[in-house]
Amino acid sequence: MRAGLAPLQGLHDAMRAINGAAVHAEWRASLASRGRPAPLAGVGPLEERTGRFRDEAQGKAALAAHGLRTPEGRVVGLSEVAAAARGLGGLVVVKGLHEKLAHKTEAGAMALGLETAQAAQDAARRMVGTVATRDPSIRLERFLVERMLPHPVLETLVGIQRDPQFGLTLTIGVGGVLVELIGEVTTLLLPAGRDDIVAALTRGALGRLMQGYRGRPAGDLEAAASAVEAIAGYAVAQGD
Amino acid sequence: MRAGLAPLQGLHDAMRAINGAAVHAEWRASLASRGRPAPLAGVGPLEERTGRFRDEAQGKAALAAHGLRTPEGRVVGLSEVAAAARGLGGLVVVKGLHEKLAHKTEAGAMALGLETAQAAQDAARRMVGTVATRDPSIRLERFLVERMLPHPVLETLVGIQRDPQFGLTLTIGVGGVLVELIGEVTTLLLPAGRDDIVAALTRGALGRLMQGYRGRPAGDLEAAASAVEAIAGYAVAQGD
Amino acid sequence: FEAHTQRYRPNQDEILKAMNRIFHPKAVAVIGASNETGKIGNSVMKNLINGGYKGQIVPVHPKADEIMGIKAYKSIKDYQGEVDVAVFAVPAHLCVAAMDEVGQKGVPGAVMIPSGFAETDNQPLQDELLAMARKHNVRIMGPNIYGFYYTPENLCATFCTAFDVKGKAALSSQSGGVGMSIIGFARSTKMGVSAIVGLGNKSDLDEDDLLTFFEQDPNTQAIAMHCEDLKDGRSFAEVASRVSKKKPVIMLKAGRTAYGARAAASHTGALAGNDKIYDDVLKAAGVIRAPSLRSMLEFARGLQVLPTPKGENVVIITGAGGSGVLLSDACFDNGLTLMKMPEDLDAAFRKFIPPFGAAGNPVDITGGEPPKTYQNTIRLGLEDDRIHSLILGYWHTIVTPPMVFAQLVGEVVEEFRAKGIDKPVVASLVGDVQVEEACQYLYDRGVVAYPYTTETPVEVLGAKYKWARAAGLLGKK
Amino acid sequence: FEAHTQRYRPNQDEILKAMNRIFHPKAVAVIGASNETGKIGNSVMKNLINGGYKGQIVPVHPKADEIMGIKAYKSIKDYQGEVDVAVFAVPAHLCVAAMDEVGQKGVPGAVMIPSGFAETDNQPLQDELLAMARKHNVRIMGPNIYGFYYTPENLCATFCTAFDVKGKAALSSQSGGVGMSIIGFARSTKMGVSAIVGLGNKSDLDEDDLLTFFEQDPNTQAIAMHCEDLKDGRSFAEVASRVSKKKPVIMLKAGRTAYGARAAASHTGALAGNDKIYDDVLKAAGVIRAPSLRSMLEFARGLQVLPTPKGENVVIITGAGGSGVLLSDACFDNGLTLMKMPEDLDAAFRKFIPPFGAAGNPVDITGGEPPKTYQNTIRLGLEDDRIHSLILGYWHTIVTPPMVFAQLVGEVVEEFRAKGIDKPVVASLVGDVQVEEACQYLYDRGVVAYPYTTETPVEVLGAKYKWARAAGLLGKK
Ligand SMILES: CC(C)(COP(=O)(O)OP(=O)(O)OC[C@H]1O[C@@H](n2cnc3c(N)ncnc32)[C@H](O)[C@@H]1OP(=O)(O)O)[C@@H](O)C(=O)NCCC(=O)NCCS
Ligand SMILES: CC(C)(COP(=O)(O)OP(=O)(O)OC[C@H]1O[C@@H](n2cnc3c(N)ncnc32)[C@H](O)[C@@H]1OP(=O)(O)O)[C@@H](O)C(=O)NCCC(=O)NCCS
Ligand SMILES: Nc1ncnc2c1ncn2[C@@H]1O[C@H](COP(=O)(O)OP(=O)(O)O)[C@@H](O)[C@H]1O
Ligand SMILES: Nc1ncnc2c1ncn2[C@@H]1O[C@H](COP(=O)(O)OP(=O)(O)O)[C@@H](O)[C@H]1O
Ligand SMILES: [Ca+2]
Ligand SMILES: [Ca+2]
Ligand code: NA
Repeated sequence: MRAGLAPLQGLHDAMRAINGAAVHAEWRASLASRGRPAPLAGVGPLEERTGRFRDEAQGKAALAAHGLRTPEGRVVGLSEVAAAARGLGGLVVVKGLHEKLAHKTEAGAMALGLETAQAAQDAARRMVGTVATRDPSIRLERFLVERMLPHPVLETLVGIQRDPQFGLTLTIGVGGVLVELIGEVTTLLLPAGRDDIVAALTRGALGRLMQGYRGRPAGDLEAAASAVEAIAGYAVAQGD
Repeated sequence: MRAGLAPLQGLHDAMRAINGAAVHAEWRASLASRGRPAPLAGVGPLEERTGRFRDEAQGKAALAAHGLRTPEGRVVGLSEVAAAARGLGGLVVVKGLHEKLAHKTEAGAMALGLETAQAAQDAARRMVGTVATRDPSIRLERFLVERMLPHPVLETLVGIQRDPQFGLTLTIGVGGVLVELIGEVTTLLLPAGRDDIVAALTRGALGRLMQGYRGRPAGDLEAAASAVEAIAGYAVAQGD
Repeated sequence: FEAHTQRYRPNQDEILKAMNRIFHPKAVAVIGASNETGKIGNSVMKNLINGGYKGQIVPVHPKADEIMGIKAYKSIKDYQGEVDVAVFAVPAHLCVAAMDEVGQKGVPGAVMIPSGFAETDNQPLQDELLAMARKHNVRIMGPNIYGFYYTPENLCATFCTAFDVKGKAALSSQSGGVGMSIIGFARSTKMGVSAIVGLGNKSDLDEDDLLTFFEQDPNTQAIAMHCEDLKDGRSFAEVASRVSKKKPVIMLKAGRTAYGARAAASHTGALAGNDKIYDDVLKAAGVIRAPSLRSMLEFARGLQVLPTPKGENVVIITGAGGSGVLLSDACFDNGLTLMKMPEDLDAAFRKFIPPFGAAGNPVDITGGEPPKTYQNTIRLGLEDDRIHSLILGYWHTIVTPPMVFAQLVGEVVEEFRAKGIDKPVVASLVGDVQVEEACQYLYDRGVVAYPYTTETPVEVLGAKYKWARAAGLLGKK
Repeated sequence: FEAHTQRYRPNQDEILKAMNRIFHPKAVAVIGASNETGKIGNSVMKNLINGGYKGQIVPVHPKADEIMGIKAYKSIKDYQGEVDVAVFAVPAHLCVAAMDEVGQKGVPGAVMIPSGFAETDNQPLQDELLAMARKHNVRIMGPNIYGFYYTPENLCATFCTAFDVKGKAALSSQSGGVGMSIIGFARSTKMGVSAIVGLGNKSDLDEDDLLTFFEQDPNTQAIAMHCEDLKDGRSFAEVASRVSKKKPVIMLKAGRTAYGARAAASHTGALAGNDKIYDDVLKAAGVIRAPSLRSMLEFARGLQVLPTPKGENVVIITGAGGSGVLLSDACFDNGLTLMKMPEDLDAAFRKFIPPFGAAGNPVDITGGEPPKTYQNTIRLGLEDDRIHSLILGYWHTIVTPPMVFAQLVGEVVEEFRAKGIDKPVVASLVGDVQVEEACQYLYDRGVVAYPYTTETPVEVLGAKYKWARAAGLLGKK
């Protein structure tokens, strides 16, 4: 039984969960290969218990204070997407942000590998249409423009949940689109020690992937553990 | 327990199994998305029980007679790789073929998405070195140059095994690098009816992927079933 | 597409002809019958006689004129009438010569109790024995077996103790130890048995031959088999696919795991094989796998008494709310569907239970209720034809003691059976030791009931459903 | 990081102080003691008296001067001495007022048998009761429970029958039905019990409080708990992590599945919760999950008699090769390591068994062997310190009958215990009904033995290993 594990959501949604507005939330952390820093895929605006939005800079600062590395990026309106892309330089990613969008990829609110400012701007514009076609109640107004990260060695699911019996918990497992099919996660009570986090990262399917499964490069376990610790630390700091 | 399921091998090896030289063999069939034909990733030279090699054209003809579609390609010596690539035109794939190479990808004997004849030739040359560095007893002399197929919707494991208790069997499951992690396969006795093949393709994780899992395009079930039937038919025809 | 080993495989008619003579013999010879207590040839004679076998017993002995008061023969060939089965109780080295005589006599079946063949690494002797049997067209059970029982003929062709609890389950085992558990368990629980058969080294007769016989045996309604390997998986799959459409076929496959497979190889040389393939093939053939020895026994005991359900809707009626939760977990684990209670039915149940009792499914009648509440709700469960099976959770109280519960359930079930309504009813009884007697009482009346467990009754019901589904009796789930 | 519901949670010392008075009371009051047979207040009195409780019994009744020959009081406050626990047997609506008096008297614990609170949707009355208890610092067991047993004090503070099989397992249940199974099973199997506790609605005292008491209770060596929800998962995890280092903690978590969770919600309003989280948290806390009611009972019965293994090396010694295969499968299923037999040890075993008996592991001594062979091989298994646990597979024969086997095993195990060598020994006995008596004989002597099953003894051993590993007693596996 994998009851209660909601489908993947962006960091955007995860932040809301940490801040107490939702019970379930998970997000993916893309763990770097050995030796490289641990980048995190996706960071969005943070919402507080009050309902007031934090801006992206604040969100990042909060996570950075807990040691988490996130891709550089900015949250902007539709007309500012090109400028934001130009500011970042190189390949970028554009994500449409909206309350109702739990799954950006599925909703068509995700564009990866955009080479020029113009391409970013076009993608954002198209996104407004695509998303609206599927759900006319959604009108995209905010976009996260982010530096495109190299393809991750290994996507890891890192989830924070507030359980009625156990309080704040941390869930770790294989991430990516196949997560539900592999369906192997470990839940720890927060706060959790680094040992327990490392144990969860090296167990079962995730552990085999982390070691470098079938000739793939190995994951950087220490970097991964630090990223998870940072997220957990942030959650604990925000939690009651 | 997933005992006895050997790691993925190319069609090359599968043919040897069908021909009786090996007990275990599996290969991957990449199933097309709805409406497109069902291409098969990888086809190599076929070896008969006698140890005599069939050439690739013969192998393909045999499979084609059972209705299987395979990517166009040729088996050539090192000096002929560029010419073969030029002959096919467009993007090509180069695979190093050798008795001892069960896992070409892991061995460095696989180069995908080569744009020019020169790139194909260079890849083949580099491959000889890479493979030899890892195992000095292997000297690559034959190369399969194939048309590069679009990324498949869904890789499916299709295996033929000769079981001491049950004779010739057909195994169907999720393919691709995560196959062992998902680890869900169905075994049928051969000959098997199309109904049973369809049931195996629509069961569990594979079935969910086939339906179009998490917003991915759906697989073409009928094309997939036909491809599997073709392989099974070939195996039955070859089997005792 | 033959499997590795080429085995002797006559057509189904020939198998049946031989099997019918072996299981319904007019005369049974005992090769090595003995007057000496403690000897196996003596135990076989005693069991044939004391078991109440009505046919002719033909003791064969080199010297004796009489064994246990029955005329003995120097050679089986000296006996004038036809012999249908010969039970061997002479040492291995004498078996080939004796088989020659048995064959010449035209006996269609030999029950080979002796050990000293393949299991003691003497494969050549077993090959020789088989060759001799094939020469005369004798089918061999064993060697290295305890023999077999067939209760409809009061036939105890074994050296174990006589056994007489008649019923509808036929069981077989590859190993003698498992056979002994079947006998002990059957006696202890009063499980009804039609046959218990030892297959041992399976030099010839094996599971598929037994299936061919039990398929058409009116005395057998459920078949349970313990095996370490299938000598010919393909024949088995073929026959089992056919038979399982008519009667539940249960298999305990030993050597499922890496450890077990290794032990099987060193024990009988069995090639336990790839369990994943066994699993898929057995499933495709409609065979129910028993996860353990105990569950094989419980399935054999329970499936023969339960009627076939007419649909997927299962309802739990429980006096103990806690049992209701555990029974619900067990339903989930065993792939059973807890019926979504229609509103009118919910209201109908609620009329019988205290206001704080939980309706829905489980129907929680609460702990302190009198017999009437059990009676009313169970009656409703049997009456309403949207409900296909009942699971009862009884809780021992002074108000409704165990035997009172058992009697009322027995009565209600009987009453509906008389009206032609026969649904599977299983029960979990929690309480003090008196619940044990109540369970036996219920089992004797076709209600599968267990004390101190919520899992087992549901597991048995789950097995019945698995079979019914695979046999196509329930439509698609 | 607190869980949702804020529960009363004194510190461990305070918990212990109250619990020690409740479980070792110098005086027990019965609120609603009655002379009328059949009434719960009468049953409680009988059980206290007949159970052999040596302390003071204080019946409280509005009118009677004496109940069952013991001086009764109009109010608990009229009794002069200190009272340690008050058992309530008055209807729910009288409980709050009675609790006020009990509180004023300074009684630290109340056993609330009455139902009519949260489980009948009367949460407000339960809240009132709890508030009154908190006001006077009374800890509440229940309400809606059968009471509790604590055998070291001969204390049967329950309306069920008196119970006296002393032993080392403490069990608790959230539901009365499960409690009744514990009592019936314990009596039927002679399972040794230190305590059986009903937790019911768990308005106050719950699993973590019990753990805090049993942790330091010298009479308890294994703890088994049935629960539908943990009211405070975090406290439980914290206490269980500590206690499980010292004593096995077993949990049957009901409401594991979607069906079960729904039933739990409608039964007690229990929020059964996300089972995956329970699973991970319990594992991390070193708690052994029992997959079924029966296995919870068997683990409680078995774990208390088995010594702690000193390492992972398990050896199977079997008379039945077929049992050896099934026992091997069971080892695999239960995460046990079949020792790779060192050559010298293999040779040593081979000396005792027939040439065709399979050495290696299982050691297959073959079926027809005399007691001496069992004796020699078991002795070797206990002697060699590379072997840490033994699994025996007995096969019923005339040569070595069940009780002969049981006695020889009992003797050998005793002999080694006297020498300070105490390894876990479990046994599967297959054979005719006499094996049942042999199993009881063995169990009484610390050998975990079962008839007609190869799985259960190995499951129990597996549970012991799971505990020992989690408690860090075996090093890394
Ligand atoms: C079959 C077995 C029991 C015979 O052992 P035994 O009884 O000691 O053998 P004996 O040599 O005494 O022969 C048995 C009887 O047959 C008689 N006999 C000898 N040759 C004979 C022949 N050709 N025809 C008929 N009877 C013959 C013997 O005289 C003897 O009778 P007696 O007691 O009156 O002298 C023994 O060899 C064996 O295999 N035991 C293991 C059985 C087992 O465990 N099977 C698997 C169970 S799951
Ligand atoms: C607790 C319960 C058994 C009481 O029912 P009851 O015995 O019918 O109650 P009564 O009203 O007769 O009261 C019991 C006795 O207490 C006496 N009593 C009444 N008020 C009293 C008080 N304030 N103090 C002490 N005794 C009092 C009564 O006079 C009676 O004694 P009597 O038999 O001599 O007249 C019942 O309310 C109940 O809850 N039953 C279900 C219990 C259950 O199933 N629990 C869960 C099990 S898992
Ligand atoms: N900055 C980035 N660089 C590279 N890949 C990214 C980036 N952001 C997202 N992705 C890819 O897109 C996937 C989905 O991103 P996410 O923010 O979780 O959106 P969704 O709402 O669709 O789950 C990530 O798992 C990652 O594979
Ligand atoms: N012609 C092709 N076009 C596109 N992708 C291919 C082609 N051939 C192989 N691949 C990719 O490479 C993978 C491995 O191919 P395969 O021949 O099975 O080699 P290996 O020996 O490494 O298993 C395939 O599953 C597929 O994803
Ligand atoms: Ca056969
Ligand atoms: Ca508590
Ligand atoms: Na062995």
